[in-house]
Amino acid sequence: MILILLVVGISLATPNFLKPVNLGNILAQSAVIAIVAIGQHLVILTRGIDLSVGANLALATVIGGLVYRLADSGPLVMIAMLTAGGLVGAVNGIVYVFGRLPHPFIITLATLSIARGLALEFAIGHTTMRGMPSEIAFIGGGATFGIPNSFFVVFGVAALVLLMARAMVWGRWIYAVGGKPEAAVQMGIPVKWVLVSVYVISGLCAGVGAIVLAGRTEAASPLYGNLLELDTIAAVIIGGASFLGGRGHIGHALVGAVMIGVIRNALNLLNVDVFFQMIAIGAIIVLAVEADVLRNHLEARVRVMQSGRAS
Amino acid sequence: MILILLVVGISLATPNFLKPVNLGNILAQSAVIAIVAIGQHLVILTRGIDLSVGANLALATVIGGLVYRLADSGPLVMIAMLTAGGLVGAVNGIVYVFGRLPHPFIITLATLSIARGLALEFAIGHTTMRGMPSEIAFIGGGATFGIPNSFFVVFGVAALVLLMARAMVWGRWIYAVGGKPEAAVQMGIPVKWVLVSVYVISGLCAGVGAIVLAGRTEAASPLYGNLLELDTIAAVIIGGASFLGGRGHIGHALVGAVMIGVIRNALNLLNVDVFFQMIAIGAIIVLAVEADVLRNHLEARVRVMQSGRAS
Amino acid sequence: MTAAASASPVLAVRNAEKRFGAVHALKGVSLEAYRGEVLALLGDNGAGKSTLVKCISGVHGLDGGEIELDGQRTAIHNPAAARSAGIETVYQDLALFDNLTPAQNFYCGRELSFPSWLPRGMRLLRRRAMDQEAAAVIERLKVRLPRFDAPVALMSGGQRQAIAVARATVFARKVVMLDEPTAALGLREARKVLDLIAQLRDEGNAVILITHNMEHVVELADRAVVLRQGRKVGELKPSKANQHELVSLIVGAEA
Amino acid sequence: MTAAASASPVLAVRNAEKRFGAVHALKGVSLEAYRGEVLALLGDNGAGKSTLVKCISGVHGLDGGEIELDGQRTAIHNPAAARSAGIETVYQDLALFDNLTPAQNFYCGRELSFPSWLPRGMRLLRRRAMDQEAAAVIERLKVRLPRFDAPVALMSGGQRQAIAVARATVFARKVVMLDEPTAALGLREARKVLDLIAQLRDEGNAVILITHNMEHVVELADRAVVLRQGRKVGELKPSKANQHELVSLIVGAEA
Amino acid sequence: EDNVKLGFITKFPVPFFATMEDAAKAYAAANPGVEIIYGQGTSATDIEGQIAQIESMVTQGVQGIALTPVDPTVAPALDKAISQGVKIVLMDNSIPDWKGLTSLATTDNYAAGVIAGQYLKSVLKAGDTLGILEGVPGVPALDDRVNGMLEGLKGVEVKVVGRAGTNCTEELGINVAQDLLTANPDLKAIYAACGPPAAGAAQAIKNAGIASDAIVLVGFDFCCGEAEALTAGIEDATVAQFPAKMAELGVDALVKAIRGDEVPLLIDSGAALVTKDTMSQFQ
Ligand SMILES: Nc1ncnc2c1ncn2[C@@H]1O[C@H](COP(=O)(O)OP(=O)(O)OP(=O)(O)O)[C@@H](O)[C@H]1O
Ligand SMILES: Nc1ncnc2c1ncn2[C@@H]1O[C@H](COP(=O)(O)OP(=O)(O)OP(=O)(O)O)[C@@H](O)[C@H]1O
Ligand SMILES: [Mg+2]
Ligand SMILES: [Mg+2]
Repeated sequence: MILILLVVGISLATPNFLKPVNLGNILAQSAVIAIVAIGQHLVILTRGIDLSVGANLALATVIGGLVYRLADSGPLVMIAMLTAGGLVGAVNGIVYVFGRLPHPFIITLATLSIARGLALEFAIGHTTMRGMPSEIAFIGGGATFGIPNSFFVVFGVAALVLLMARAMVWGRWIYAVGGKPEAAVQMGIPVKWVLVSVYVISGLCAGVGAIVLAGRTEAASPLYGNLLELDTIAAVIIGGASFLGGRGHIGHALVGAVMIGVIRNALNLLNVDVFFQMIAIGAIIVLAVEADVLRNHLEARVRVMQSGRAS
Repeated sequence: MILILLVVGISLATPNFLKPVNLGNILAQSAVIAIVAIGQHLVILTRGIDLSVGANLALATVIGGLVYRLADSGPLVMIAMLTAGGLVGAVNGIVYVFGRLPHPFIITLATLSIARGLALEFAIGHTTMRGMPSEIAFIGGGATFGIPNSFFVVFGVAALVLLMARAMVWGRWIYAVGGKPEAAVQMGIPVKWVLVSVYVISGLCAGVGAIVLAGRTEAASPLYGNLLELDTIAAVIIGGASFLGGRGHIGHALVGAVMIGVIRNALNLLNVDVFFQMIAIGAIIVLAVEADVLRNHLEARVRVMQSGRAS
Repeated sequence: MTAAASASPVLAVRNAEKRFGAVHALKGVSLEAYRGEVLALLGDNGAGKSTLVKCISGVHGLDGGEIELDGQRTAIHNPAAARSAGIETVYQDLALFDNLTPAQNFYCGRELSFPSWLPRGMRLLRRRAMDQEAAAVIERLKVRLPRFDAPVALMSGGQRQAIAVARATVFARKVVMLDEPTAALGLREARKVLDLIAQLRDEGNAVILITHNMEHVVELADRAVVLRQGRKVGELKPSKANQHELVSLIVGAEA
Repeated sequence: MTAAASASPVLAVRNAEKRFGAVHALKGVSLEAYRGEVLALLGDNGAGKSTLVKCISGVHGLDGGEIELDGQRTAIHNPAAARSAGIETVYQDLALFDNLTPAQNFYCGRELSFPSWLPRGMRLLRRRAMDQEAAAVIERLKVRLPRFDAPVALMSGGQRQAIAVARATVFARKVVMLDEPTAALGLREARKVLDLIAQLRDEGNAVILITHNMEHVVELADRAVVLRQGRKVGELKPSKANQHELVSLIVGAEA
Repeated sequence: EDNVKLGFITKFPVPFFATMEDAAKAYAAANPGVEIIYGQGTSATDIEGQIAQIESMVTQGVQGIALTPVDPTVAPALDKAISQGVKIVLMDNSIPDWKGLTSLATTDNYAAGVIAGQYLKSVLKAGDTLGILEGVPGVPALDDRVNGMLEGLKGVEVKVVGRAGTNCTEELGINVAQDLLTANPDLKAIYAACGPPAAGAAQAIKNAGIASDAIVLVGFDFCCGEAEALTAGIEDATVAQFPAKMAELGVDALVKAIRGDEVPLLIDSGAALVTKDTMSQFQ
């Protein structure tokens, strides 16, 4: 809704905005945030937070880059990236749950630091390593019918996770754990494993994000994904999920990610000065969320008034 | 407790650690995190989060630096910094509460971006502005009886906030709002104003942090306070507060801040390689928290066993 | 018992309307409460009893109708307004703070403090006085608490309910509403609460009691108002004799 | 009524001990429950009834003593183990998920799903079947719900309790424990729950019922076990005649 | 002559890049017919932001882009731009092994690091101790400054007793410098790979009450408070680049290339050692 308003407003302000190539750019630019936000969304559904996603993504690209140097094989490199991402996620989940930590903030902050350190340590020359198998370049940088391939990746990941969250027992458990953890224990749900699983999936999403970003840049870098944790959490929250858990829809997280992408793109197109961009991004995000709040509020009002007249 | 163990371990590893001058360094290095963590702690007590503290601090130093260029007066510059910090905090609180936002994450993320942008915009030459009134340099960089003055600032702020939180009605309300917001409304507590107040105080703490940091560096910079939000939240959580609100003690937040300071200092003293430092910081933080969890667990066990024997 | 029906009502609700989206929870409900009288508010689950209480205590705003206090039309915008107008409420969900001790829960939002010339939030707490007075009330109610200085989180359901009821008694000045105050209470504690309700009434409060326990109604209530699906379907003076009539009012014609 | 005291107990607790820090909540409690029998577990607030239930249902671990199921000593490490051993529980705090609908709450942790060769978490939900069956149970209990597809967050106290009780009936196989299941219920709903308890008993379950309502005890219970301050102080067959004896057991000698 | 439309992208908000932007603006003002639009990232690691800027400039139809690449991984985005006929001039630092560029206007960071190393070599003797405040670990240009310095220092046996990252911030600079001084009371020299930590180190030395000539402090960038530190005598030398010149040469080369002129592949804008005595020439 708000996204549509935003898009209309921007297209009036800058004619370049609606050019197909620019729309493709936006999708490609938002793809990484969107993919990682899907995992973050699951974590937030269970009242958690995953601060390590950005560093995890960087580490995954570096591991992928190292594997590429051993074997120029797209599938192998992808598996390496996914494994790296999933492993970091597993560490998050296992330490949090079985270490009985009071909140995942600490462990994911720690893996943020550790994964970033490992990425720098492992990267050849401690810096960007150029080169990626052609399959990965195709996925991250290529386009089909003018639509960036990364869009299809976002779509695929979203569909898969949506299917798992909506159609599978596991998805129901996630909502239950987020809704009332003590009750979930009482009902015999394997709460610990559900929690571990969402961190693993968040890590895997970071791995997928690594594939897309590495493909787009045809490189691996220990510096990738800086502040990605804030972007993805913002996307999820803009999309309407609650830190109190158990509420929210993956589609909304995607909308949030695209919204962030659209705002950044528009500010670039409008040639807004850097400092002012920072100010504008902050203001627009708040306004967008605020508009949504007001809209819900008004809708509820109108509904009460209408049903009042009807009865 | 864990802090003491950590200190003992480090002093064995590096003899320089226990030198008075180094202990002074640690206090000075932890001072900013500690002060800002006190405000962050109040926010977290009410189930909130303040991501804007670092950018707010930077903006406050810049405003102070501008005022210094108009008048070389310590008090005036301090007032300017506190006002700037408090204002940003007020914006956070008011927009969050009266804009009925679902969570303070969004608005404080926005003010993080906005305050950083404004700081860059306002700073002369968009960069570090050197020079601070001597009073501020004394507060931030000076020492009395070998103890850094910033330590006394931390102490003063902590004592003041502790007094307010423990002895004042307002403090009780904070715990009530954090404990059960709906019940706080039902009991007639002015929940909205309590929420606004904690963000204002968090902003003021950022302002105090700005004074200390500007005094220590004798400069103002729009780049200060980068990632300070994560450091302060980590300090609060390491100190044992809960994101679920209503639980935690300010003293613990200070311990958390000093712990972060001690770890960083020790790694520098031990001449640990840069990348490995990042890995080590992450690992040590988790271990420290984990050790605390285990200790509590064991204590509870022992207590049950003892009372079992006694009865 | 001591009520004078002729006296003017201390609290009157006229044609209260409340909707939650599609749910029409109150459909033109009116009632009057008098000082020194216990008014039972009856009805099956979902009848709208709690909703009515929350509208009076300022948690919800009314969508229609009005509230009069001592004959004055009064807008109760929020719970603080209701409490300072002399309306105390024991909510069905108890509204206890799990992280606070019983004494802290007692005075929450109403802390004893000084000096009085400061704005309320900035005054200093009188902890000692609050602890002592709270302990005295708890003592009077004969509630057994495991520890008086521990947070209420881990107390049993009945202990929690007793604390919530005790809290309302401390501040009662005009109207006290109790939403199923004995639901989780043991025999002894329930008896204490009933005694307390009688005492509140004798002190001149208007007491509004919601309960599903007919024995309690017959024993204590001077009048009973029955709601069914958001509508007021009857009002009568409960007694052993007409208990059956009351029950069929509550459950509807088919019963 | 149909119980054969001679038959071996389906559930036996022996010398259960439980401490919470300084609080000694269970002091060597033993009890036995038989198929086709309703066992009332009585006691004043804080007597340890809920604690005992939670130890049996796997929420708490026992500090001492043991639990036997069908004569076999069994360690119940967690609620999942208890549920798969055939023990269903209606907790005092209901254990409902506010963000889920009634049907989703019903099957939470026990979802109908396929194919069965997959690990449980990865199976696909049979939503339609769950919705229908949950609706049928709710229907059977004559609970009026405002909407069947809305989250339970906004339902009234009684509606919530009815959902929680209904949930336990769906899965009952051996032992059903109900911790104050009628506390928040209206007359009609309370009656339905009592009928349901009778039905559960007739289906051959051992029912353990915690309640403060003596009428319900006299009406339904075959045996009553009374706890006081964590200790078992008596066990008898309740009837109209010995109701007073029961009450004085509960509240202690002084009453 | 034809009008040309250019993009000018710098890394992140520090004075160095602000100076470059100002120089480009001056160039556009002095050359009617040259329209320039500007972009800047938010931090030293804002790779994705810079890519987005490149893409949106192409969308806006620029004929050429002059940029300071924040990371080698922006290359594919540049390749895409080139495929649309956009010419690329790099400034400040190169992208290793990337062949798409029309020209590169730069200070060789490694060579500039060597200048700093040679200065240190001239004031230190064998056995002296040195602490290094690195910039952002993993950023090649900043790493080059350290490696170049070590190269320049070769020949005297100086002991490196500590290296720590500062993210090019003054706060971490002051903390790390403080810790270096504590761990090594006999520390003889500190080298900082960017301006803000150099200023932080100067402040740490001052706060520690160490005589300003007891320790050699060498910075890089000549910015962010280094001027004051040099004046005060705490900082002994720094390495200055010529951002304005770099920008002007870069934009000029781009305009020429778009108009079809021949431009050299490498344009060196140089670097120089700045000391208290020579600093007035650089301000
Ligand atoms: N905040 C709310 N939003 C939407 N619907 C609500 C809300 N509160 C109550 N309702 C609905 O309004 C109706 C009346 O609820 P209420 O809680 O007043 O019943 P009650 O008479 O107190 O019942 P009980 O005896 O079970 O407590 C119910 O159908 C309930 O689902
Ligand atoms: N998790 C816990 N930690 C500490 N103490 C507890 C805990 N749970 C219960 N208690 C204490 O154990 C005692 C027994 O509590 P329990 O809940 O079993 O009582 P109950 O018989 O169910 O009472 P009610 O009728 O009020 O529900 C109480 O004093 C209570 O405060
Ligand atoms: Mg109710
Ligand atoms: Mg209980």
